[in-house]
Amino acid sequence: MFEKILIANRGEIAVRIMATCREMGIRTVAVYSEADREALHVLEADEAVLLGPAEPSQSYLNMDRIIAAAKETGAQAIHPGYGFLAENASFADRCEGEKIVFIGPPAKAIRDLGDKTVARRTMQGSGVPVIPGMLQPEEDPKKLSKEANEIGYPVLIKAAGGGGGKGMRVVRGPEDFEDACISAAREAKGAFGNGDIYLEKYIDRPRHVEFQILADAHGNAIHLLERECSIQRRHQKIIEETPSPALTPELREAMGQAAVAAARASGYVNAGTVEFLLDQDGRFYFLEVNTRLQVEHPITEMITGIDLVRQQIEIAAGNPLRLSQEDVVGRGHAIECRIYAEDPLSAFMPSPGRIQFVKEPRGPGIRNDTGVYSGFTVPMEYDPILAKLIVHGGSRKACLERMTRALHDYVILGVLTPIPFLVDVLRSEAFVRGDTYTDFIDTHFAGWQPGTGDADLVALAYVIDQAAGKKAVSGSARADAEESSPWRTLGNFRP
Amino acid sequence: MFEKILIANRGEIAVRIMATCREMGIRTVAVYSEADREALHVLEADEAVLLGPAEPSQSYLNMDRIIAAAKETGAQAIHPGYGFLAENASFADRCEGEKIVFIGPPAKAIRDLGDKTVARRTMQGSGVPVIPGMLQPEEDPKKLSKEANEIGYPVLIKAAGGGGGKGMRVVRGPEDFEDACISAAREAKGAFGNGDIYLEKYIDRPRHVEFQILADAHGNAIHLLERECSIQRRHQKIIEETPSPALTPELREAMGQAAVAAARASGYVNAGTVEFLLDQDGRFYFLEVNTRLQVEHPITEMITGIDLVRQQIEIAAGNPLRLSQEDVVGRGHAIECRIYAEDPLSAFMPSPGRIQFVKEPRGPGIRNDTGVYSGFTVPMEYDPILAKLIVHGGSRKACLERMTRALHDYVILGVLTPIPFLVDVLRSEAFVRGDTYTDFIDTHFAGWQPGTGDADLVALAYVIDQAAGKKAVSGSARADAEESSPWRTLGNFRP
Amino acid sequence: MNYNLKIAGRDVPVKCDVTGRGSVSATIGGEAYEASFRVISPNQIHLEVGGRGMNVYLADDPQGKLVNVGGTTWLVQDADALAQAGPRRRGSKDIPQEVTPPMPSVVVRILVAQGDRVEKGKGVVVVSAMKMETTLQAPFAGTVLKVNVAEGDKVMPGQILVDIEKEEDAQEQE
Amino acid sequence: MNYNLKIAGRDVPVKCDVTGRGSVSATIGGEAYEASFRVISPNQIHLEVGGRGMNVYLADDPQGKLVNVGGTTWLVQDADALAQAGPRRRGSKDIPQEVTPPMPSVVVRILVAQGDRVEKGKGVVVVSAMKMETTLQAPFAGTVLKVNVAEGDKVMPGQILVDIEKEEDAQEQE
Repeated sequence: MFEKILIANRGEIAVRIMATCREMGIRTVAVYSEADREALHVLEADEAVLLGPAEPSQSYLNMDRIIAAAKETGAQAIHPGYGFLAENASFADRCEGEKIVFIGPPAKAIRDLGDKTVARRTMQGSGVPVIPGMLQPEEDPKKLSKEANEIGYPVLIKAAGGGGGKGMRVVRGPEDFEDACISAAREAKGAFGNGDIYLEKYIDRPRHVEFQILADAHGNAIHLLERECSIQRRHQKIIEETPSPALTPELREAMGQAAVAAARASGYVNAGTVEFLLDQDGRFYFLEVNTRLQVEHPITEMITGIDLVRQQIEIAAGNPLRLSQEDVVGRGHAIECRIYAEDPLSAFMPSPGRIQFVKEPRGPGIRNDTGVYSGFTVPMEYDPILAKLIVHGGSRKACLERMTRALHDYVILGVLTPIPFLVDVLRSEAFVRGDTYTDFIDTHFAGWQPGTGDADLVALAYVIDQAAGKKAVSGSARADAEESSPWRTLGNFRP
Repeated sequence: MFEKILIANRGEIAVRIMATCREMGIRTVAVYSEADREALHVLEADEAVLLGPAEPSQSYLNMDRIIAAAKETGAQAIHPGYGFLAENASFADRCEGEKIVFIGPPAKAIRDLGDKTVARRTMQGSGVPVIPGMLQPEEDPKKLSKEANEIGYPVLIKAAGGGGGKGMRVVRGPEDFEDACISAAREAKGAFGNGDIYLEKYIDRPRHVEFQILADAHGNAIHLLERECSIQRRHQKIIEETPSPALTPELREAMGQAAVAAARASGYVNAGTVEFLLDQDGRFYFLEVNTRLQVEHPITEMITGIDLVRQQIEIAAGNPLRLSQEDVVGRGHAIECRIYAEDPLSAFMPSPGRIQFVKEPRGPGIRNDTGVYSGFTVPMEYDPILAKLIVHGGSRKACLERMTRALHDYVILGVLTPIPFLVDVLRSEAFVRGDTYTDFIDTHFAGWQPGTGDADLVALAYVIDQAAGKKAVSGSARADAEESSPWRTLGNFRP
Repeated sequence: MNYNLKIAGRDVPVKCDVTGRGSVSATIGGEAYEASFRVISPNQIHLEVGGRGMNVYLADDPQGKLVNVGGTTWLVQDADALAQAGPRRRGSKDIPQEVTPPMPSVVVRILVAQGDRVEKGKGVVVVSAMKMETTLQAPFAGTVLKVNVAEGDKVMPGQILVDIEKEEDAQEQE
Repeated sequence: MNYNLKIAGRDVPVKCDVTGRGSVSATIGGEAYEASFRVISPNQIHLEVGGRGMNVYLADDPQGKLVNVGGTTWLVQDADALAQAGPRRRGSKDIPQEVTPPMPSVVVRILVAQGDRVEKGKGVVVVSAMKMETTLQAPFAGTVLKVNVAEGDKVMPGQILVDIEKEEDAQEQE
C-alpha cells in the first residue's frame, strides 16, 4: 500500500480524501495556491507545497508543479479529487510517465469517454441504450440539418468535447436550427478548444439518474446503486438522493447492469459514474461517464456503508475488489445538499468573502463534508462549493425530516448560502412526492423569495446584541449565571 | 402522536432525545437546575423550566416539580433519559396517575426487574439461564455461609436493591465470608436504603455482553443484537462495541432468544437492555435488565440503522412495532468511547470546571453525542459524562482506525479527559485481538502513563503563542496571508 | 434606545429598553415584545420570547450586521449610518445606478471604450467570480466618460468600473 | 526570549527568537528547532516543523496554559510564575502537603475534630464531586489545629480544609 499520497485538489474534497488516507495510515501531501495559504486542506495535511499564484492555470492546473511536488515529497500516488485535473487524460499520462500512480482510470478510458461521440459509439456497440442521434461529430450545417430532420424535432445540439451545458442548444424547429448550430459550435470551441458538435433527440422533462461503478484491474466490475440528481440549476446539481424515487427494482437491476456493461466496454478501472437520462415512460438512455470521484459520492457511502475513497486507493494499489455485487445492499435513504457561496436572492450569484462564523449541524445520521471554517476567506478564483451536507435516515420521509432540521441548524455568516432556498425545495409538495425532473427549479422555484416571518425577531436580536451583546461577551454570561433565570419559571407559562 | 414531550434529564442524552423529537415534529420542554442555566439541553429546547437548586434531590430528582412543569407546559409525555428518574417505579406511577405518558416500561416491570432476586426468579422460571446462586435475599450470616458452601467458593455477594458495584464483594474462601457479608449489607443499606443481599457463584474473567430489546404494548418483542461492554473501571463502562468479538452466529441467536424471552417473562414494554455475563467457555448467564435507554444505545443505532428514541416514542404512543426480527440486520462495526471529565493521571478523579475550548471530530462514520460547548462550565453536582464519541466502520479494523483518528482530532481544553488513555487502550494488542474481559483495565492498564514524545512541541507551541499568538489573533493572520509562505516550498523539502 | 433598521430592503423602526439584566422590552414596527436573553458567545445569543426559546447567531460584516434566526440569515443595517455603507447586496431587483460588481471579482472583458454611447441595459464590463461570468449593464442611456479598470483587475463591490454620463432625455425614461 | 517551563512536572528550559513574521527558532532542552507557524484562531496555531505540519490548540487556564498537541493536552506553567499558582492537578503522585481537594467539590463528611492526633495518611475529610467520593488524607502525622470547613460546603483546589501541626519526629519519616 502507498505510504504517502498527494491530493491535487482543494476544499472539502481534499479534506475528505485526507480523512480516509489517515485512517489507512497513509501520509498526506496538500498542494495549494497563494489564495489558499490558510485553507482547511492545507491545515489538515501532513505536508503542504505551495504551487503558485491563485489563478488555477498557475496552481491547481499546473501539472509541472504538481508532479514536482509529488517527487519532492516522495508521494507515490496522486488523488485528483473532482474538477481541476481529475478528468485530464494528459495528466494521467504524465503521472504514468513519472512512475506516480494516478488514482483514477487509465488515460485511455478518460480520453475515450471524454469524447461524447466516441463514448456513444462504444456504448451502442455493447448494448447500452444511447439517446437516438448522431455517433459522429459534424461541422457542415447542411448535413446537420438533414440529421435533425431524420431524428425529428425537438433536437439537442451538444458539444463533443465536454459538458456542463456549454455548447448545448435545444432546437424546436428547423427555422432556428442553423443559427443555433453556429453559436453552439463557437461556444464549444471557446470552452473546450474543440468546436465539434453533434445532435441528439431532445428528451423532455427527464430525470437524471446515475450509477456508481467500481472496477478493478483484474476484470471485476460492480455497481453501487443509483443516485438521482435531477434537482439542478444552470446544469449544476444542488440536491442529490438515493434511492431514486423513480426506480422500480426491475429498472434498477436493468440500469445497474447497463452501467457495469458501460464500465467493461470502456475498459474502465477505479471508481466512476455512469449517467443516464430517464424519460417519462421509464426508458433510460446513456448520457456520459464521469471518470472520477463524484461530488455526490457520499450519499452512496451512506446507504451502502462502503468508503469509496478507500476503494479507489485499494484499486489504484492494484488490489482486487473485495466486494461482490451481492455485498452491495442499500439501506435507508440518503440526501445531499450542496452548500455553495451564492446569493439565492440574486440569481445565485457567487458570494465569496470572509466567513465570520460557522456553526455546523450535528447529530445521528448527519455528515458534513466541509472545506471552510470560521475566519477563513473564501477565494473568488475557485468553485463556490463550501460544503456538502449529507444525511441518512431509515426512510425517505425520515431522511427529509432530518435534512430539513440539519439545514435549519446550519449557520454560516459572512458569505451568502442557498440554505433557506434548499429548505423550501425539500418542503415543497413536488419534492416530497418525488416529482423530481431536471426542470424542477425552473418549474417550481423560478421567482423564489424567502419568507419574512421572523423579521421582527431579527430586529430584536440586532438591538439586544447592540445593547448587551458586546460587553456581555467577555464571559459575563458566566457572571449572570447566578442571577435570576431568563426563563419563565412555573406559573406564568403561555402554553 | 405527542405534540410536546418533556425531557426529564440533562446533558448529552437530553440533547440527543430532543434531536429525534424535532425530526418527528414534536416540541420539546427542557427542565434544568440552577447549575444548568446555560446547559446545552436548555439552549436546544423549545421551552425550558427551572426546577430548583443544583442538588439533584431538589432538581432532576424532584418529581413534584417535574410533573408540575409537564402540566404547566402541556407536555403529554416525559422521557426520563438514563439515570435520575429513569428506573424509578414510583415516578412511572406518578406519571400514570397524572395522565402523563412515561416513555419507558410499566412501573411493575421496573419494580420487578429492579429487585435482583425477583428478577432471577422470573428469568429462571422462563428458561433464561441465571448465574447459579440464591433466588431469595437473606440476612442471617449463618444461613448465608451455608449457601456459600453449597454454591462453592469463590462466591459473589450482591445487593438485591441495586447495582453499580455497591454492596458487592468477591469472597474467595469461608474465612473472610462473614465480615464481607456484614460490610456488604451495610454498604447496600447506605446506597439503596435496602440491606438485602444474596449470593451468586463468582464467574472469573467474564465478558459483559448485553442485548437491546424492543417490545410494544401489543405483544411484539424483538432484539436489536448485542453490545459488548467489558471495558470497565470501577464497574463503569468506558468503551462499548458491537458486534462482540466473542459471539458466534449460533451464540448470538441463542442469547438473542433468551433476551426476548426475558422481555416477555417480565411483561416488558418499550426499549430495554438485557445484560448477560459470558464466561470463558461460552456459557452465558442472565445478569439484569436495564429498564431504560442505555448510555451506549448509539452503537446499536449505527449498525442497525434504527433510531431507538424514535422507536421508544412510537411505542409509548401505543403504536405497534413496525419492525420484525428479520428487519434487524447488523452492518459493519461500531464503537463508543465515553468522554468523561476526569483525570486519567489521578485515578480518573472527576475534573469539573469551565470548558475553555472544544473542537469536535468530524467526518464519515463519526457521531459525537455531546452535552457541552466552548465556554460552558461543567457542574460538579452531576455525572461526569461530557460526550460520547461513536464511530461506524465497515469492519472492526476500519472502525478502530476511524475511532483512533477521531479521538486524536477531539480537543477539549479546560477539563481533563481520558482521551489519550482511550487511544492507548484501542491500540493495545489485547483490545485489537478482541481479548476483552471485565478485568481488562486492571490487567493491562493499571499504572497507565501518557507518552511524553511531544513535550518539546508542547513547549514550542507555548512560546510561539506567547510571542506571536496574542497580537496575531485579531485577524492579522489574514494580513500575513499575502506574505511569504510559512511552508517550505519546492527544493528544500526533507522527504 | 431607538433604531431605524433596514432589513432586506424594508425599514424597521425599533424602540428598545434593557429592563434588567438579561431582559428587554422593545417595540418593533407596531408590535411590542418582552424578551429575555443570554449571551452564550460573541456570536450566539439565546433568546426567549413568549415562552419560546431560540438561538440567534450574529456577526459583524462590512455592510452591517448579519443575523441568523430560524435558519435564515439577514443583513441588518442601521439606516442612519447607511449613507456611508456600500451598495446593498440584496433587495433591489432592477439595475444598480452604478457600474459596480455585485461581488469581489476579476475583470474578464471590457465591452465599451471612452466616448461610446450606450443604451440602458447594454453590457459594458464582464466580470468573473468563482467560475461564473457576469455582465454588468449600463444603468441608463448615456456616454462613457471613463473606463476605470483594465482586464485582469480585481474589483470589489462599490468600486465604479465605468463612468457614464446620463443623457437628459434618459431622465424621463426612468 | 527565555522561559523556564514546567510540563507535567518536568522542567523545560526554552530559548526562542521570532526570526521573522511566521517563523521562529528555538532551543528546547538541548534540541534546536526551526519552525514556521500561522495563527488560525485565538485557540489554534498551525505549526510546521521539519517539513511536517500540525495543529496545536491552546487555552489559558487558572493554573497555566493548556496545550494540546497530537491528541494529548498538557498543562504548561511558567516556573518563574509558579510560586503564585495553585497546586498542580497533575504530576506528583504522593500525598499533597496540604489537606485540599483535587477538584472543585462538596464536603460530605469531616472525620476529625480540633485537637485530634492523626497519623500520616489517615482520612480527615471526605469530599464529593460528580457522584464520586474522595477521602483527603493527612499529609503527615500531627495534631489537628483547626477544621476550616463544615459538611455541605463547596470547596476549591488550593483551599486548606484542615490545618494540621506537623510533629517533629514526623519530619524524619518524610
